[in-house]
Amino acid sequence: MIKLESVTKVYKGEVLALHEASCDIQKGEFVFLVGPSGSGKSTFLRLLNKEEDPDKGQIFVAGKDIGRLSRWRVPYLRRNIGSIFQDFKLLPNKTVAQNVAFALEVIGRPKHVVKTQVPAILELVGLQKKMHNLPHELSGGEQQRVSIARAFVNRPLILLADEPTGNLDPATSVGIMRLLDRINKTGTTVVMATHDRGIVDTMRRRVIELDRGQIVRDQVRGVY
Amino acid sequence: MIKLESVTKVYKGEVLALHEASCDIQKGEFVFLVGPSGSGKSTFLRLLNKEEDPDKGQIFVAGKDIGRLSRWRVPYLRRNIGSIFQDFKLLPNKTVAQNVAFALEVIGRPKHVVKTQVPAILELVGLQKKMHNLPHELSGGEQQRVSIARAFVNRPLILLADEPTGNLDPATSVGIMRLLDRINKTGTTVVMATHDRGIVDTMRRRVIELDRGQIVRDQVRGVY
Amino acid sequence: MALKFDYVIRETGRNLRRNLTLTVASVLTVFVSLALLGVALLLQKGVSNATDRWEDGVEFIIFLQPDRSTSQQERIESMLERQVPGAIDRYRFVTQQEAYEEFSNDFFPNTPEITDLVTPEILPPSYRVVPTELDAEQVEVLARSFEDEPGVRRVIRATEEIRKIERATDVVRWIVLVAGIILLATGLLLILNTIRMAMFARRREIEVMKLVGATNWFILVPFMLEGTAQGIMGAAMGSGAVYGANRAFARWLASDNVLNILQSFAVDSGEVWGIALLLMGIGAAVGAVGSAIAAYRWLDV
Amino acid sequence: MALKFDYVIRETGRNLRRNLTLTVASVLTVFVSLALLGVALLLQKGVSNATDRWEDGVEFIIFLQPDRSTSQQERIESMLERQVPGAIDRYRFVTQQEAYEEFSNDFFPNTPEITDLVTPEILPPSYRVVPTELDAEQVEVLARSFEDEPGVRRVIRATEEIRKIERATDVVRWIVLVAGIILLATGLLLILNTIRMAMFARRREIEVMKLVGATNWFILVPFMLEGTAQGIMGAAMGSGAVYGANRAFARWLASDNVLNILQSFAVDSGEVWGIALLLMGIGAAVGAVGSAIAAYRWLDV
Ligand SMILES: Nc1ncnc2c1ncn2[C@@H]1O[C@H](COP(=O)(O)OP(=O)(O)OP(=O)(O)O)[C@@H](O)[C@H]1O
Ligand SMILES: Nc1ncnc2c1ncn2[C@@H]1O[C@H](COP(=O)(O)OP(=O)(O)OP(=O)(O)O)[C@@H](O)[C@H]1O
Ligand SMILES: [Mg+2]
Ligand SMILES: [Mg+2]
Repeated sequence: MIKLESVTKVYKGEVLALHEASCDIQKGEFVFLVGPSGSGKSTFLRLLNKEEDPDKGQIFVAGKDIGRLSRWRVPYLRRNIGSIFQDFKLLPNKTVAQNVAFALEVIGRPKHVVKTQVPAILELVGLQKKMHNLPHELSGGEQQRVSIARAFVNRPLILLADEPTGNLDPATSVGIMRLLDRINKTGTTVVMATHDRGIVDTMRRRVIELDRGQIVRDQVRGVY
Repeated sequence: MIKLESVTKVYKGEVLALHEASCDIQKGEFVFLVGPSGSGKSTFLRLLNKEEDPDKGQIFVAGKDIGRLSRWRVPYLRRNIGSIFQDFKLLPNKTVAQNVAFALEVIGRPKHVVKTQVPAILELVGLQKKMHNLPHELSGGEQQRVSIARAFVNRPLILLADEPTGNLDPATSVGIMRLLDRINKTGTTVVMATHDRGIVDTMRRRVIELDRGQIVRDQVRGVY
Repeated sequence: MALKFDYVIRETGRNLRRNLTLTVASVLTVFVSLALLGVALLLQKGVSNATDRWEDGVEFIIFLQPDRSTSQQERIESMLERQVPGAIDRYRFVTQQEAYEEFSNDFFPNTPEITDLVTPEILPPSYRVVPTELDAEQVEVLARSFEDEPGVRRVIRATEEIRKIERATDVVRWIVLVAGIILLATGLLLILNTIRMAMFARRREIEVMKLVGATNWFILVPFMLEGTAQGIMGAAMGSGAVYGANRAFARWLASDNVLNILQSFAVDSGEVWGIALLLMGIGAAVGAVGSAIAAYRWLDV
Repeated sequence: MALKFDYVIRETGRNLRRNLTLTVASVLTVFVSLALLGVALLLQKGVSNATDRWEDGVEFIIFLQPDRSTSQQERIESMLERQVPGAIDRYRFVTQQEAYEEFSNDFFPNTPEITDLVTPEILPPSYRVVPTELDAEQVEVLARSFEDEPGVRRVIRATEEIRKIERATDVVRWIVLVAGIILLATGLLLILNTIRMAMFARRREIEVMKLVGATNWFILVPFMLEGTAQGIMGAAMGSGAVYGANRAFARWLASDNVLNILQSFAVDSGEVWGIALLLMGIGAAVGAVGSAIAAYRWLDV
């Protein structure tokens, strides 16, 4: 499903964010991306989304070399990928429901689908009461859950999650991890960057560890 | 140093973010604020900063009733309080060094002080190499450390920290907690909202637990 | 597709309302600039109408001696006749009586103490000649050929006077036109900036749209419609102003006999409609192009 | 304090540069609007200069009979004398020779075939009378009192003609003035919007400034300076344009004898400097006030 072949990413010609990284993630896998702050986890995820382009190496997503993708095909790539961003990236002028609905409108889903899907997913993340609030009226953890709902809502093939529990208390985190697990069980490939030792150690899934841009560990049932 | 007397905060007339909260924090104390997502931790901190005003009750900071503070005195209150925000609140057009320097310029510190203090504090949080980068060129954890440096730099009486380790890996978190501890030992009162069970359990300091806006626990040497 | 249409209209309306002050500012600027441009065009039309009339009028006058002989006059007339339709378009003989009427009615309608002094007998009869070519030099050559004819008292050329008036109106027209164009450029710049600022303020929104898989057109169309709507609103107001100005001007000219030489400046309403349509087109184009340029910056995937 | 000054200058400069297109748009708009306002003021000055001259001139003329007796003329003169300095400001006797010169030089400089017909003898002598009051009705009463005097041929009033010309220029002046004011309002709105958008784009920055303890003035001053600088730049360009326009106009009038009646419209450079200063003041005020209003929104602590 996802394949990196000696991918290197250098910012501004000096910051080596990713160095000769290679790995192969199968359809339906659940992968934790761990490593210290600044080790390149977010960069790894941004490359899969074509938010950034690698300086060297090739990246395949769903069998396609995304380096060769023409500009106008990029939106269609992204429709297959749900992203939970480290800084949420919610639209500040839209309510919680509108934010989630937007991800469906963009890909042209009919109105009745939007009307039923959105409340359902918001209930799943426990935000049915905050549906008509604006993002700035939410607590940090609530915003994070909106961004999770938005990434889920159109049932993507791949889910990229950048510290989805960074702002959540342990109890809510467990709930979110259960949800991710369930999504994963329906066949969605999940790649999740995290600092949460507890979660990684409990789930015992594949762990890829980064250190200063290099993959230093790739363990099938790993711990933090 | 900080005293709340049955403080209530209601958002939009319906969301009870804080309910009849009372507590008394002495000079030099180190207090953890814990509780599930949406329980009112950030609201608690925002009230101390006069970012929000309570709907009921009184708040004293450094012996003064801040509800009675005239508008133009508010900046001077804030100069005694360093804040680490959950969403960092860095200035996007200023470099790391400028962001930190700004907190000193605002309060009229002379140039030579700025010139020596800024690199010193950046070294303390391990960002001397990123001094001339803009915030969007930093990883999540690096941005968090910039916001910590900015809150420290003018040696405030009180330090309010809203999940300062939310985006940090365990190793860096420990470093930051050591730093906060050192700051606290110089006499600065520290109030820190956190979800990190490990940190709370290791440090064994005073813990105030919030649940749906109410203080449900106030323990002198508590755990999460 | 139905949904998409919905979405586009909803977004455009929302954006226009959200940036109300900014929308008002853009619309007003387009309004003012297009109104000025319209006035410039109107003036140009007016001047060309007016000069058309003058060009139809007398280009030079051959005054005859009161004591000319009939044969002298016939000779002059045959000289004129020979050049029709060559150098001369047409000519007309003005008798002493006609000259007197013109003198007292057209030149000094309110000052009988001057006209009283003049009798038909002392005013010379004349030929009013309209040359085919309006080129000053050719008219000069033609006029001079009559100068030394016996029986001719004097030949005067209106050419120079007309050229001067034309030059004067030319200058005014240019001033208004240049002001209109500067303002239009300002208007374009402003629409462009309004849209750019709107997009800048919403750059995170656009970024997010791109990240959740929106195509460029999906993002762009509401912004372009917004710009076009602003342009059209401004242009409509501008056209209205131009129409109103022309009406008011025409009525004022009609009610006042001071400046009746300007009567011919009034432009008929068909021409005004043409100008209005042109303005609407320019407004819409300026709006759409401005927003497209502004949007382009934020859209390299 | 030294540091603060540093800071303010640095921030202002940075902001102006960062929003270059926006700055250019604002400056251009202020420029155009103030240039128009300047032209309006210039025109007003010009018209008042010109009417001053006319008002100094002849207000009514008493033409005498060529065959009047000396006693009749003396009676008329004593009637005039009696009313100085009451209803009449001053008066002047124009002899037949003077009248002839005026006729041939001022009225028909290029058409000798008309002036040739007139000799000093047939032109009547006259009194040119300047009344103290310019009110049309009072002048009318005064003029009529001479009408039936023996020896008076006719009294003509220039009043009505002057009033008409005044009205015509009034209309033009009003049009330009209104256009200038509309544009100025647009300019104000635009500066206000530029600053507001600038602050909107930087609202997080302002929020952060407030949260780290910056006082309102510390935040506000750079924005206000930015607005003022834009206003002044625009005004300087506008003043330059007005000055240039006046120079060009004056030179053009001097070089051309078609519209020499407009000669008196030229405004001397002292007055132009006054207008330029006024424009600079307006520009600065508009900039400062606009930015203050815009900034106010973001500053309730
Ligand atoms: N746009 C950019 N320009 C320059 N350097 C960048 C940019 N984005 C990231 N970097 C640098 O690249 C390195 C890797 O960043 P990345 O965001 O991938 O780290 P991370 O593993 O996600 O860290 P964290 O856990 O703190 O979020 C960091 O040193 C960061 O400063
Ligand atoms: N401006 C606002 N308008 C309306 N409701 C708000 C606003 N700010 C916060 N709330 C609500 O108040 C409650 C408490 O929010 P607060 O941010 O204090 O929670 P928190 O304890 O910091 O949570 P987290 O751990 O997720 O950051 C939440 O339910 C939130 O939705
Ligand atoms: Mg990251
Ligand atoms: Mg919070």
